[in-house]
Amino acid sequence: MANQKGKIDKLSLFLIPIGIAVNFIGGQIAILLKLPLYLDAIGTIVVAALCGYWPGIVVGLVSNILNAISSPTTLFYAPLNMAFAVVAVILSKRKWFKNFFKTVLSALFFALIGGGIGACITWLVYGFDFGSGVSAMFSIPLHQTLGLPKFVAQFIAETSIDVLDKVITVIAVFGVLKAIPMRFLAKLPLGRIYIKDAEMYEDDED
Amino acid sequence: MAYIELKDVSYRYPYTKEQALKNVTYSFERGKFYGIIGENGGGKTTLCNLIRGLIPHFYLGRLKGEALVDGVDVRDWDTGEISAKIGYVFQNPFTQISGIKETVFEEVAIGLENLGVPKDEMIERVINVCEMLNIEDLVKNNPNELSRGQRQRVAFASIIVMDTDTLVIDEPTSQLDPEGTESVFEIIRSLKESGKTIILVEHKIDLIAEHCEEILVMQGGKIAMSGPTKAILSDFGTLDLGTMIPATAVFGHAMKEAGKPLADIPITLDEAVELVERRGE
Amino acid sequence: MAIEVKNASFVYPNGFKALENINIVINEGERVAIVGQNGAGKTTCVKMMNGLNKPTEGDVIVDGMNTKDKTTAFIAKSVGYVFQNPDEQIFNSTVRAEVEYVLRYFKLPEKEIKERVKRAVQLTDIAGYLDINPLDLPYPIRKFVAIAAVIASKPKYIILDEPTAGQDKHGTETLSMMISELEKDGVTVITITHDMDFAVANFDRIVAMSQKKIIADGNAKEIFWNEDIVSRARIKKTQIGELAKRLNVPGEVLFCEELVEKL
Amino acid sequence: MHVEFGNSFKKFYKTGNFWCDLYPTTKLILCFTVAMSTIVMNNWIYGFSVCLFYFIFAFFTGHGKQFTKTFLILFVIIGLFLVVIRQVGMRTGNVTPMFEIFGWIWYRESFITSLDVSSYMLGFAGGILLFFDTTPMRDLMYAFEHMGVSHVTSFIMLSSMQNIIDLRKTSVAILESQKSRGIETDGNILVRSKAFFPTISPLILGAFSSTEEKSIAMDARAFSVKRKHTFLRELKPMSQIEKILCLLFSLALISLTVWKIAAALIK
Repeated sequence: MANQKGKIDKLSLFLIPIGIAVNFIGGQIAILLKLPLYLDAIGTIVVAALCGYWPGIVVGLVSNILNAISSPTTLFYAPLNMAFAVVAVILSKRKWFKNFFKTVLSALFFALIGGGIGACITWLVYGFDFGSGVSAMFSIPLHQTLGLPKFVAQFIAETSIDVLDKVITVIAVFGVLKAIPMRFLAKLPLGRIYIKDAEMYEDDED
Repeated sequence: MAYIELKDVSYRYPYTKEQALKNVTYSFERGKFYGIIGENGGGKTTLCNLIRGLIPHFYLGRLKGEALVDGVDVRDWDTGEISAKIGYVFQNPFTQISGIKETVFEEVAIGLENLGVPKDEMIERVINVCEMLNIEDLVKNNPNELSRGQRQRVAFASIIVMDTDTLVIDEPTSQLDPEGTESVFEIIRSLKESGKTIILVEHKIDLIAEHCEEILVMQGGKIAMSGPTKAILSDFGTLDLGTMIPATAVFGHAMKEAGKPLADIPITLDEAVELVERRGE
Repeated sequence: MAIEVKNASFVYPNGFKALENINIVINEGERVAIVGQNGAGKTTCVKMMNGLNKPTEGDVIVDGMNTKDKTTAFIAKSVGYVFQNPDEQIFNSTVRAEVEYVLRYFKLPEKEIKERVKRAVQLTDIAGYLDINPLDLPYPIRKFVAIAAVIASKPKYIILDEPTAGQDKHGTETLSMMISELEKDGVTVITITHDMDFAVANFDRIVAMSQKKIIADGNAKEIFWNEDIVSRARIKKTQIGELAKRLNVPGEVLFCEELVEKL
Repeated sequence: MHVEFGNSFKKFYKTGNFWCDLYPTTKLILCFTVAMSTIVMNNWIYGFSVCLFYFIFAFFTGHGKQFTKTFLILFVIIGLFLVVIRQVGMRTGNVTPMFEIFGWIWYRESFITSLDVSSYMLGFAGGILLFFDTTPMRDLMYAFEHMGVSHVTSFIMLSSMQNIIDLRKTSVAILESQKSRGIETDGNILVRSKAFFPTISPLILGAFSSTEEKSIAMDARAFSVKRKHTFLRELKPMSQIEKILCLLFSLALISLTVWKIAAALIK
């Protein structure tokens, strides 16, 4: 309706910078409330769920580029955010975000992807070994005490850290998608999914 | 000659039941100053959106009837190209700042950059507009750190610099303090002399009374009343349409009822002073 | 019972001094309008009354409790504050959910919630919008939704920040009615406003602020017919007041009926 | 004064620093090739030498303080941390003990590997950091637009950065607003987690709603008119010397890579 294939429609375009900023601010609010979480993917998921693949992917990618200005190694993790966007679009099209329990369940997907791709990237970037940062604190004991292979240890560590983070993330996404005003949804590519009784309005020609 | 012509226009926003405009017919003439007043939800902003070419392209929904801007149907106007014809300023002082420029001077020049105006001409035009709107002192400031009133003046400058022949101004002062409001009033005063077609939506009825030549009162998506400013604002019946009339007009009516009628119903302060003084003679 | 601000000053963490030695007592049942230029310190001052800003010097006592000893959320039960921008507060998907939100947060009984919401909705005249998404409503009505949410939490004092901004005739009338109804419910209303007609018509006590200080505190006539205060606080007389002044009508006229009578 | 300021745009924008006034693309290519070279080399002596060079060079560009601040943080979290972790991670190939800390033996092999890895991580990060410290985003976008990238891309990048600043302010206001409604933001983790939703939601909803107006406002300034744009603020175009420099650095990186791959294959 509002967009042609492969081209980002106007409103989605203006939503991209907001999505990017939300990715940053989510983490900052977490700090403000002293929550030990990242909460840095909310913008990506919401924009992807409403606007589709390209806008979501751009939000993910640019977020990482901007992050790289102060910490360049985050650049390597861009595929992660982009993958979140893709998954969010798929789930959104299947109406997962309209149901609270499915939404909470989706956190598991995001965490698995976060853990899987995250561990792969860490693996590659850090010369086939552990990375630095929080996940290393968990992955090394796993490797040492349980004797798990390094990659598996890294994967498990990254996934479990991610689960709680992503649960909070998707609940926030759910709340936002539920409260987006209709006049706004009407102009977004995937907005129709979230309009209550959309069909009711479609057929009555006046 | 009619510049903007609405013929039996009805419009409904997507996913709504009620029409936001109902059978509106009106002609806006070139070079006149129009005021649009009326209750909230009466269709004032929708009318602006229509004239601005945002309906139906941006808002989608269902448009019926004919709406011509400079002889071309709004459906056929390109949303980009129409911006060179009709300028638009609205209430929110924050969303009208682009957020991508670091000085007010550059901010004001955005429209000209987008239109491909040569640099020397661009600089000259921006300088002129800054002088006209008294924002010379702000040119080096970061537009993202200004007060609301200053932002609103920059928003005006950014549109006026494009030199469109029509300006649609939607509640420019509703989020400003008295000082900011006063500075916007001044801009509107100077615009009046520029000979442009101006369409102003405003709740501050004193401003309307002072500047507008013609008034449209919107109610329930219809033009409930229209005519010369004086006729509309001195009419007590206008109050029933969900809009204020100037305090001086209320005073004029009260005088009449108290058996001390003035020669006319005043709609501005100056007029009121004059009429009361004349009564004493 | 009262809000007492005693010798209070406030300096922002960045070192900016926003208030100097403020003294004011607002008693239960009063209606107070705070007027003055932007930057005079009005908002900083009311934020002190609900504990958002803890005075850097002096004390603020709300019904006997010092705001320094309590969290803002706790004081909010006594002093409700409706921010100027309703969008900084609204996030629920229907007006009803928005108004009920805090009541559910406090886990009040269902019956109580129903009653409170009913009253709040009635006072703000938003009964017709309960099942609509607040963000689908125009700005002035969203403002009423925000007000209703605070009224429903039943504070003893309600602070309104610029309630008339963008309101039409109906909206302004609703506000006037709401304020007098709240008075009947025993709620103290404090408002910050630039709208002098609104202040004169609805508030019997007007506090003028200028440059971080309270410069005058009295009834409308005392404030608006004191040229010194008017110019220092940079406020504008009402149109009728201005007319009376230009016509040299004696007796500090502010209202239409008075003026008609005197001519 | 405003006339003077306006006319200052008639000249190319300059900071007065030799490096900073190079064309953004030049800086990008130079920084990027040097940054990549540390990865290709994978050698701690080379990597750390480059890092040292970054430091000295950053002071030369007048951005030394800024660079040092961020780079030191990276140095701690990537450099030191990685070296320590590697001593735990590597189990095979360790033959030469170096020293012992409380019974924990550090081996020379794993120590060198860890130095190599952290040197290229830092070498890469430092190059990127140096580039962004000395090149404002708007300059980079200016160069991109001249290469034919849409002005929409510039808008997205620049507006995102401003949005981060603006939304941070808004989030503080929202937090205050919700506190004033009675929502607790202090207390145990559950209470604080609960406060997250009433804070983030109005933030996103408000920001989303504002895009509607933003797009209208930008449209009113001919944002979507399809014409060739002009630029008020202009940068000096790439000089011949800059072009040659870029070419040389790129060739050097390519030959280095080829040499490294060849060497690995021969082995």
